[in-house]
Amino acid sequence: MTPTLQVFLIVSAALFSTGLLGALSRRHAIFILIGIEMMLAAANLNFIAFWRFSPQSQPPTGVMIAIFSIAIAAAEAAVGLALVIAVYRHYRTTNVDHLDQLKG
Amino acid sequence: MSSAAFVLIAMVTLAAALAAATLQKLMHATLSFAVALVGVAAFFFLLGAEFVGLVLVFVYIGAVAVLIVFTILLTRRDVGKDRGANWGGALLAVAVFGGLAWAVFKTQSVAIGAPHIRALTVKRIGEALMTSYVWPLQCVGLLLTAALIGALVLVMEEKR
Amino acid sequence: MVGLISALILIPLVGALALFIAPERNARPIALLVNAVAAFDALALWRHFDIGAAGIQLVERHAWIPAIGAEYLVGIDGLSLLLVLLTSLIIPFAFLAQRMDRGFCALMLIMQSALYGTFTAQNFVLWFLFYEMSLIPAFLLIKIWGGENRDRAATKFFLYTFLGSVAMLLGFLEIYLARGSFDFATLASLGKNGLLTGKLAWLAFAGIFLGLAVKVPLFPFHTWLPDAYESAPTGVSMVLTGVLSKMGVYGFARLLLPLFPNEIRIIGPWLLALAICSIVFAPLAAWAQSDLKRMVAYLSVNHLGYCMLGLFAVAVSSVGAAIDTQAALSGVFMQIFNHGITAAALFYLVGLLEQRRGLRGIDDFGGLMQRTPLLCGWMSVAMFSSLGLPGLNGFIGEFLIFKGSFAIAASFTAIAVIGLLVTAIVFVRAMQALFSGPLAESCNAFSDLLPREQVAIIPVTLLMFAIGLAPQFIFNIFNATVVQMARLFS
Amino acid sequence: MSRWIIDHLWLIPAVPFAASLVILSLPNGRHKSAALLAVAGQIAALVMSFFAFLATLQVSGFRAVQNFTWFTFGDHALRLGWLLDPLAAVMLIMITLVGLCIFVFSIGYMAGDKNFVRFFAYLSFFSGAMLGLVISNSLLLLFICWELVGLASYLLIGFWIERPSAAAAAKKAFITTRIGDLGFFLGLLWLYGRSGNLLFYDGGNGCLESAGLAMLGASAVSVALLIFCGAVGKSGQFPLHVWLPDAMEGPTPVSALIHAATMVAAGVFLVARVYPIFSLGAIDGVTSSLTVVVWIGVITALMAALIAIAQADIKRILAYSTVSQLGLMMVSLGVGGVAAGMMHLLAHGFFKALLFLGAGSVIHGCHGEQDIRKMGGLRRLMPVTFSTYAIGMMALSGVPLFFSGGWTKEEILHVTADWPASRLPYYFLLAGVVLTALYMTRQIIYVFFGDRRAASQHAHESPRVMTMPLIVLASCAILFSVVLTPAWPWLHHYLTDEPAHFEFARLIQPTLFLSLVLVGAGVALGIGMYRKAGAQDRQRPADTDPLEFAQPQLFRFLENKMWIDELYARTVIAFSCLSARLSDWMDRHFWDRLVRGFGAVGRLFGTFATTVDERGINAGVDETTVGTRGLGRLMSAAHSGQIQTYLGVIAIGVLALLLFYAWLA
Repeated sequence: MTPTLQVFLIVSAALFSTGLLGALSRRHAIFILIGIEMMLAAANLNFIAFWRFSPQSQPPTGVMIAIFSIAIAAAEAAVGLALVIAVYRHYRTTNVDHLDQLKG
Repeated sequence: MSSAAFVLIAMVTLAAALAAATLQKLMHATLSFAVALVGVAAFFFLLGAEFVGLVLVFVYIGAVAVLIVFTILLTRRDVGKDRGANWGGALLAVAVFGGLAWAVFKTQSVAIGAPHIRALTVKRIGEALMTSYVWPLQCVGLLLTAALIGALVLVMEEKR
Repeated sequence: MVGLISALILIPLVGALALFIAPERNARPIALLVNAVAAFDALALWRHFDIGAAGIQLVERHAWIPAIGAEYLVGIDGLSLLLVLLTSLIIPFAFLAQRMDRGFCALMLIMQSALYGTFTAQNFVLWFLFYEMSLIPAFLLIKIWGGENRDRAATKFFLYTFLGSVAMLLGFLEIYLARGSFDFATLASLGKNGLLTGKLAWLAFAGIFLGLAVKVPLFPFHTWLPDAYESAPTGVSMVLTGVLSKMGVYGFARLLLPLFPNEIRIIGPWLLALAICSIVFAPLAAWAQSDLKRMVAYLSVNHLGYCMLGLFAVAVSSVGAAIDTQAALSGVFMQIFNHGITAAALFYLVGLLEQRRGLRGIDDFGGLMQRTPLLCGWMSVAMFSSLGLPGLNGFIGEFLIFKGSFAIAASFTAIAVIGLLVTAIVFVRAMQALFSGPLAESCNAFSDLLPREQVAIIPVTLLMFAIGLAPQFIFNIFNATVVQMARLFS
Repeated sequence: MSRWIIDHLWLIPAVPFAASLVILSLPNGRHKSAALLAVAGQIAALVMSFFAFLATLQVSGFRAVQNFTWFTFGDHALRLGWLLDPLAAVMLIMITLVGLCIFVFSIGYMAGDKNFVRFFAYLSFFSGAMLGLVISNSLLLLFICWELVGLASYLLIGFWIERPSAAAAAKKAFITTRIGDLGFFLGLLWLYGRSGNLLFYDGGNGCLESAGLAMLGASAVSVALLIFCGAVGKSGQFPLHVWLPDAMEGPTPVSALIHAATMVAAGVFLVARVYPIFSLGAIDGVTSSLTVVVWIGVITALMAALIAIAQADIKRILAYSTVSQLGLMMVSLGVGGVAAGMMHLLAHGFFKALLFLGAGSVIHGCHGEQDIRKMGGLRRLMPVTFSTYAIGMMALSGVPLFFSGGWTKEEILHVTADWPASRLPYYFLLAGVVLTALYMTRQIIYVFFGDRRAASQHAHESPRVMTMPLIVLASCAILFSVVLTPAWPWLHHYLTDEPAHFEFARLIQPTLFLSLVLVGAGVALGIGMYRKAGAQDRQRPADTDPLEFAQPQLFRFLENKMWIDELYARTVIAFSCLSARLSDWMDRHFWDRLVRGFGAVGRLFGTFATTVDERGINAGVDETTVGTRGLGRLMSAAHSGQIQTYLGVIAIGVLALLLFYAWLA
């Protein structure tokens, strides 16, 4: 028996929820970033799974989108980490509980 | 595509992900995160998207994870133990998972096996990138450049 | 000359971009230059416009989003041309009114482009796009550069007009779903036999009516106006009252009346009653104001009430003689133009007083005539024009509106005359308080009109005289349109 | 020349207008050029008017019309026009002649005023507007000029801007007359709607010609009454007379111009001009609209004459006499004596200008004092002023035979006596004649006879530039009677298109003796009462009016203008102010609730959002969403600045979407 699309989706959902858990519950900015990256990976997994289980198209759309998504995630990670460093320099902390300058 | 491989990979991936989300030490969490990504890459291989899997490994483990480590080292003074998972976040995460899982199970059309497909060669991907996806490719290139410059500007020391 | 209209819409936008290339201190000169080009374009439009022909002219049509019936369709008829000319006149006038930095100029130019677009678009989607596009710069201008209470006023302004717009959009979606078209001309030709039926028609009517009534504004949707006009910087107040408020009247004439003639006929008396409330209560409220800007703002509500009176009277009459319908329509169009220049001039002059004194309460001044005779003289002209003194522009529009609506709805019009009286009281009271009596100590050091201020105000005032004495050149613009629209209603 | 002027009628008002514009652009110091320009403009208008007048003499029933299109709206043309007929011609002559005298007088009176130039600009403007009014051949054009006259009076009454009382009086005049004007405006609209033509005469289609009148039909009464509202406002008839006495705040030449030649005459002229509308469908010369005119006139004439008795300001007495005389003219028009009314208007124009300028001369001589109780004994000091003033007084009182006012008053009494509806107006007018003689006698005794009092100690005769106009006007007041007598009623017939014949026998009529007796009685009563006025007399102190001494309450009542101003202030004005404040209050508090309603909906959403936040997200995040005040606070409080809060809310949103999906499925 080979795995169906369903189980892939379940795994992806689990990965996504774990990422969300990380992003929601940690204080450290880097953790939040990791959580977000994890959610993105889960999304990519979905793309690939859907591509694999659906009738083939030319060009392979799902794969393409996953590639672009990874590229964008990389860019996001770079900028996000740079922001963390900049914030750290300024406030001497990366604890997001203390970063509430935008509080209305 | 074998079930055994799938179960194995899934267990490793999810365990690593959970560790990444809950471990108190930042460094440990980062390493777990890398492991989880390897798991995801393995899924990609399993699904026949080897190229994407490789890209994921290169980009994430080769670049992002390293970047995270560097960042941890750069902000070392602040880096120590973080609190673990808290109840509100866990509750929400579980709720979201429950919702998603319910939706997945509910949807009949996804309970299908994998069809037989033509192997996805790098050549095909390359052709697609250079023909129908040439504009998005250029845009991503521009985006990456901008992100590069932006990150540089952000971390540059302010002039005194 | 195809392309003139698109050029007109683009020129201010390009100007707004150009502002950011040039040095900051050159912002206003560049904006004025852009306006000169736009005015030249508008004049060219006037030249190429065939005043004898009814209907939309100089049409430019391009496919845009066929899926939802949206297309880029611009063109002008007499009414559109009139408003385009008004915009080209008021905006440079507003630019002369006060100091402004680069962002201010850019927002004004964007608003100008949106106004041109609103007055020339002939497809609802395009029209709505421009209609909303004018809202955002106005909101920002009040919010950032406004006076006291600007946050509250800007929010109120935005909330009110935006909710109105949403209602209007829903109404139009309903029409689109039923009829499958967003084209004004197509919809207007369907309107005669009932665009929609039953409750649906009333819903759509209510939505569009609400959106336009807030914009005009019509009593009782006018409470945002005094706050917004009071808090806005002088130049913005001028544009708000001179041009933006005309978008509502334009909408009524262009959309609501042709699209829902049957519905309007049924609730006509109530609409007329609302117009009368605008005409009577607004100047009464103006009487009780001590802030000059607020006073002028309330009188704007009154003057737009006359427009509404004329339009509703036209729409209500099923048996009105052609002469009455045409008189009322001509009067409304005339009033649109006249109120535009007169109210803008009044805001300008109040702005001058405020610049000199720092305050603008009616009791903060006194005996100005002895110190600044020129300022008082030109201000009196604007005030007399606003209260409808014959020989100045205001009278012509009001006379024709009253002529047309009196024959159709005599009792309503007779009540509306009270508005004329109260307006006169308000202005005469203001003149007494500002100009006469002993010279107030705080006004001792006032300077009279400076040359650059004269350059701004004198041409506009002379235009008031010109229209008041020989108005034919304005009538020529829209006479053919009036005849055509009058036929639509009878 | 006559031919030419008929084709260029518009030049008559245009010349003073042009003069006014040029003067207005002069720098402030150019007194001489300003005066010269104004007077030259007026002379030019006079000359042209004279030739126009000559032209009307050529044919009996002369009428020249020049219509033109003002503008075209839709495909209809709005036409205006100029009209020259006997009615217009005599008014032209009167306005330009009296106006010229007043202009010349002003040169002396206003010398030294720092706004001399502006004054002459306004005067020319006033004159131009009035000239335009009388020769317009369209009710709309007439209305336009009518409003311009109102504007000019506003500017001139408030000319001494630094005086708050002048500004208040100007405001009062403008607004009070505008109330009447709005009635006029409605009447105009109604007329336009009915007859479709605002031209008086238009080759048979005008609104005063048979075709237009026929279309008017039954609405003629309403139209006429609405138009009459305008006349009530401008001519100071009850109940809108309150502005006229206050208008005395303006410089004296302005009072003269308003009261004699221009503004107040406009109302009477208007009624005379549109008389066919008033008399449409008359039975025996009586229509309901004309009856209203008569009674308004009677009330005004008597009331004003009574008030005049108790006034102390030299100009106010004259002002009330004007109101009273205008009432008399209205009665005359109402009972059908259009010619008589117009003749009295013309005669009144001359002698009232004379009286006002005389009063101006007195005030000038007394260094600005206007209280007659402080004058006295000026007869010797100002001989020219005195003699001309006496002529004016006798003309106003209606002393028969030599004075124009006497003959025209005679004529009015005559037509009123024949009014078929009622004899009452006739008796009221006879009482009015006695009262007029009485108050004029009182005034002249106070001012010119008796001992010198405070203000007249250093009085002096006015310069020639001021006395010359007085002499000219005095001669006019006398010479004018030549064309008025019943023996040779040339003017009457000229106005009514009948050939005039000289017949000496008609000079002697019974009413002549009656009015002789009444005027004599009035003057005698005046002399009897006021002989010792201003001096100590038995128990009466010197500064108390004899009437005040005898009837203090009655005097107080009259002195305070029958409390009409106070009545208005307590009722109409108070009501208006109240409704203004009410409107404002409604706007701020009631209508604004609408927007608050929208706000409340927003607040509801805000509260909902916070509740969800607090329950759904952990306590550490909760702490940051603090209590809220108002919608803005609520909304901003939702922005905790905590990115995790935002993320959590997004997650909740996802859940909500899922729930929605579940509900759908």
